[in-house]
Amino acid sequence: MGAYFSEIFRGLQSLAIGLGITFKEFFKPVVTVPYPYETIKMSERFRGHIELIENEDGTPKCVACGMCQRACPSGCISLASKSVKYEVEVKGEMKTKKKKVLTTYDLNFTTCSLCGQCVESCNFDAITFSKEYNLASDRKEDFHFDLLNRLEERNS
Amino acid sequence: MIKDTVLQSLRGLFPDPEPVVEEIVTEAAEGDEAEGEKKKPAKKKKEPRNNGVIEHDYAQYGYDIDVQLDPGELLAAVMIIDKAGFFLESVTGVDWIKEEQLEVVYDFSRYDFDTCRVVIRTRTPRAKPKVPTISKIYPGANWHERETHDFFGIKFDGHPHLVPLLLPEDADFHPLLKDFKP
Amino acid sequence: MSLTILNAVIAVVIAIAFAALNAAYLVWAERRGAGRIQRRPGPNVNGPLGLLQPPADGLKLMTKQLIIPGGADKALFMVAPVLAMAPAIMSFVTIPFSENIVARSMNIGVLMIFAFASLGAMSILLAGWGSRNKYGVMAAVRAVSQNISYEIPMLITVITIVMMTGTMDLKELVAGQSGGIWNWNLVPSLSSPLMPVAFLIFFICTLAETNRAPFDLGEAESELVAGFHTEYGSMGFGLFFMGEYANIVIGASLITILFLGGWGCPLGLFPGVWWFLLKIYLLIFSFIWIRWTFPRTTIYGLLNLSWKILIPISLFNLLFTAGLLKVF
Amino acid sequence: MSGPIHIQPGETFILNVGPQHPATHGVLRVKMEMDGEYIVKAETVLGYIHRMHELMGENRTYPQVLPNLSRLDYLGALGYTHGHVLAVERASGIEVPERAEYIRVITVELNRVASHLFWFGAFVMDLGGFTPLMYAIEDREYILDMLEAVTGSRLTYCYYRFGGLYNDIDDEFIDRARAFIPRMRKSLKKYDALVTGNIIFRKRLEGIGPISAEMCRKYGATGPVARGSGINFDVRKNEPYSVYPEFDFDVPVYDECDSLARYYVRMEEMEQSLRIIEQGLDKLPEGPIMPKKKPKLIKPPVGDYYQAVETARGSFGIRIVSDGTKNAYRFKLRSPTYSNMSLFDEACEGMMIMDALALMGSLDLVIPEIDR
Repeated sequence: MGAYFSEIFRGLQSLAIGLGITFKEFFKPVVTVPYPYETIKMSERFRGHIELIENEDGTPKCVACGMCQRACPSGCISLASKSVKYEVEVKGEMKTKKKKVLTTYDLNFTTCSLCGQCVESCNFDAITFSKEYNLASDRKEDFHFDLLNRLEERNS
Repeated sequence: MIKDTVLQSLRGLFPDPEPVVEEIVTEAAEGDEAEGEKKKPAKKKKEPRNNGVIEHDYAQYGYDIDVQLDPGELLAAVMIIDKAGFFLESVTGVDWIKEEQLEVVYDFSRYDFDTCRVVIRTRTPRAKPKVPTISKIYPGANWHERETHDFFGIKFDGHPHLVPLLLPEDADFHPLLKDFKP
Repeated sequence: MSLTILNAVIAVVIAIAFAALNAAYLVWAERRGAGRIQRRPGPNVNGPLGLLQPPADGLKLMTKQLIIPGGADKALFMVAPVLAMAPAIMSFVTIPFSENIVARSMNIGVLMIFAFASLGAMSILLAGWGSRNKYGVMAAVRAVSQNISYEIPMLITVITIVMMTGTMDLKELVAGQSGGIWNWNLVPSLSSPLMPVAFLIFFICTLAETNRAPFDLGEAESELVAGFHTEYGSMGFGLFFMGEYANIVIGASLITILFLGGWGCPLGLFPGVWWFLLKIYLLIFSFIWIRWTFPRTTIYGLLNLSWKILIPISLFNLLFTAGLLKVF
Repeated sequence: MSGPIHIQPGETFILNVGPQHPATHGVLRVKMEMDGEYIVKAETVLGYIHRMHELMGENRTYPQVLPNLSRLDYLGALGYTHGHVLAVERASGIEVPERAEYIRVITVELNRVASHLFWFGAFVMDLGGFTPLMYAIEDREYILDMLEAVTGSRLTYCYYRFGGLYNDIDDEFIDRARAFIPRMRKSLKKYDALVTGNIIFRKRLEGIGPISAEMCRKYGATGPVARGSGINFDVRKNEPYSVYPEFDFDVPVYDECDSLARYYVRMEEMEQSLRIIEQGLDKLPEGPIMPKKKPKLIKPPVGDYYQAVETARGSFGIRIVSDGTKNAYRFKLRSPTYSNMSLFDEACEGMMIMDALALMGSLDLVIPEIDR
C-alpha cells in the first residue's frame, strides 16, 4: 500500500519537474532565424557549388587541364578548350606560342555531391566554392551552370 | 589466449595438416609477396590459394586468423567459432572472375578484450555457386546471406527465406558480379 | 411560441459561432504556445502575430477535395466528423458563462453535458471503422476503451460533487461557490477534505476524454500514423480538429464550473464572464503546456491508471465524503 | 508489455508499418502480422533506399569514394569516413601525423554527440513527446555550426583525407568546442530532469523490448544495443585504433537488456564523448595535418584488409580487397544498424505495437545506412 502511494506521488513529482522545465523555456527568447526575412552568414569554408576564379584582366585562371573533371566522383564537370596562338616577347624576339583557352565550363549541379575534390585537385587555384545555398527551382535546367557565363556576368 | 585455442581447433579441421602448415610458414615469412601471389594469381600462378589456416598480423590486415576451406567444412568451422563465443560481423562475397570462382567471406569477432578476428573463406564455382547456410547456427546470418545472394547470386543451401532483401523483389541480376552490365 | 424558437435558434447560432471561433483560435494558441515552449516563434507570418493563420487554414481545408477511400462505408465516413462537432456545440448551449449569459439553463445540465460528451467516442469509433483503414480501426478501438474507462472516475467525481451540493444545475453549482476562493469546491473543507484529489482526477479524466496528449492514443502519431482520422482530408479533418478543440473548451468550462467557482472572482470581487473566460483559458493553457511536455502513455498504462488508481481513489473519495456528509 | 497470445486461426491481419510511417524514420517497411494490438510475426523489408555504395566503391578511385561514406549515415557521417580513411591508410601504409589524428578524434566525437542528440530527440518523439527533439536540435545545431565552420558542410562531410585532413582547425573552433562542453553538460542535466525522470517515459521503457546478450551475439549486434545488454564491447577500447588509447574514457554498460538500458547507454556515451573532446583539446599537438610524403596515386598493395571503427551506432567495418590498382577490387561495408535491425523481427514477436515501435526507436535506425 505504501509503495502504491509513493509511486503515485513520485510520478506526480516527476511530471511537475518536467512541467517546470518547459515553463522556464516558455519565457526564454526564440532561437530560430525567420528564414526568408533573415539569413545567416555562411561560414568561410562553406562549400557551395564551384565558381571560376579570374585573373586580374578578367579572364579565367583555368588552363583547361581537366584535373577537376578527372577527380570528380560523379562526373558532373565538363569543360572544353581550344588552343590559341599568341605572341610573346622572349629576349627581344617575338615568338608564337600556343595555349589552351577555356571555351566552356559546365557544372551539372544536379549530380554534384559538393565533396570539393575538384577544388582540391586544381593545381592552378582556378576554382573556388561559392557561398550560394538557397538554390531552388522546379526545373532541372536551372542547375546546369555555365560557369564561364557566370564569371562574365560577375565581371560586367 | 583465445586465438591459440581457436587456431588449434581450426587446424584440426584439415585432415592432412603437413603441407598446409608448410605453406603457412612460407607465406607468413614472405609476407606481402606471398599474399600478392595468392590474391592475384593472374600474375604468376594460376592456382588459387590452398585451403588452410593462416595467422595474420592484425596491424597490417585488420584480422588475426584467415581460414580458407571447402564449403563442406564450413559448418564445422562455424560451429567451432560459435562454441568459442564469437559473434558474426558480416558475410560477403568476392567475385574472382579470372579463376571462375566466387568466394564467400565470413567475418567473426569477439565481444571481450581477448581480441581475435577470424575470417573464414570458402570458394565455390562461379557457374553454380552454392554453399551451406550458417543461419541455423547464427540467425543473424539470415540477412547477410540474403544480401550476398542479392549481389552475387550465391545459393545458400537450406536458407529459410532466400528472396531479395536489398534489391527489388523481382530482381534477377547480381550487381557485384564483375561481368554485370547495368 | 415563435419567440422561443427564435431564441433557441439564436442561442444555437451563438454557440456555434463561439465554438468555431474558439476552435480556430485555440489551434493558433496551441501552435504559438508549442512554439514558445520549443523556443521558436510558431505561426507568425500571416497577419500580426500570425492571427490570420486560422482563417487561412480554414480556407485551405474548405477548398480541398474530400476524398472517400475506396471500400469505405460512405455513410459512416461522412457522419463521423459531424458527430464529432455537433455534440460539442450542443453542450455549449447549457454552459453558463455568467449569471445571465446562458443559452438554456437546465436543472440537469451536468447530466446533459455528459450525455453529449459520451457521443464523442461514437464519432471516433465510426470514423475509424468507416474509413476502412487498419490504423483507423486500431485507433478507434483504443479510443473507445479509453473513453469508457475514463468516464467512470469522471462520473464518480461528479457524483461526489453533486452529493455535496445537492444540485445538478450548473448555475446553482456556481452559485454555491460564490464569494471567494475559500468557497470553491477545489478547496478542502471539513466535509470534503479530499477535494484537491478529486480535482486532479477530474483534470486527468478531462485530458483523457478529450484525447489530449499524453492520452492521445486515438491519434498516436508515431504509432498509428494519425489514428482514426488517417483517411480524412479537407473539412472532414477540419471538423474533427474543431470538435477536439470545442471539447477542450467544454472540458475546461466544466472544471471551472465544478471546481473553480465559475464566474466568481477568487476574492469575491466583480464576478462576471471575464473571470470565467480567464479561468478556462488558463486551464486550456495548462492543457497545451502538458501536451508539449510529456510523452504519450501506452494503452495498458492508460487503462492501468484508470482502473488501478483513478477509480479506486475516486470511489474511496465518494464513500468517504458520503460518510462525512452524514456525520456533519 | 508482452502478453499471452491466443491466436484464432484467421483472426490475424497484416499491418504494413512503412515504408512511409512516422515511426520508421525513413523508408523502412515492417510487415507485421497482428492479433489486435499484438504482433504475432514481423518481417522487415529493406531496400527502399538502396544505392549500391559497394559497387560505387569498386567503380571509383579511392579518393573518389570519400564523399560516399558520409552518405551512409547522415547523422554520424564522420565516424564512417574515419573508418574508410583508416582502412585505406592501413592498406597502403600511409602514416598519419598526430595532430591530424587528434583532430579526427575530436570531430568524430563531436559528431557522435550530435548523432546521439538527434537520436534522443527522435526517440522521445517516437514515444509521443515532441519538445525534447527541439531542445536536442538546438544543441545539435551548435555542433553542426562548429563542424560547418571547419569542414565546409553540415551533414555529409568530406573532411578526412588519406593521410590527414582537408584543412586544419582554427582557434575559433577550439574556443567554440571548449564553450560547448559546459553547455552540453548543462543540457544533459536538463534532459535528465525533463525526460529520464519522467514517470510516463520510464513506464514505457522499463522492461520493454528485452534483447539478451546471447541474442546480440547470434545477430552480431554491436554498439549501444549490445552495451545495453551487458556486453562490454566498444571497438575504441577492444581494438584500439587511431589515438583512442591515449584518452581516458569509460564505456557505459547496462545489464537490464531493455529499451531504457539502451537509452542510458547513449546518454552516458554523450558524457564520455565530451570527456574525450575535452582531453583532445588539451592534448592537441602542433604539427602538420598531412604527411610529408604522400603517394600521389593511392594504390594499396594486393591483399584483403579490414578495419573496424566504433561509430555512433556500433561497430562499422570496412573490407577492402585490393588488386593493386587505383580502384578497389571489392569494397564491403559492414554497417552496424544492419545487424542491429536484423534482430528486430525476432525481438518484437509477442509485443504490442507501441512497445515494438519504442524498441525500434531504441535501436537507433538510420535507414540509408542499413540499405547502403
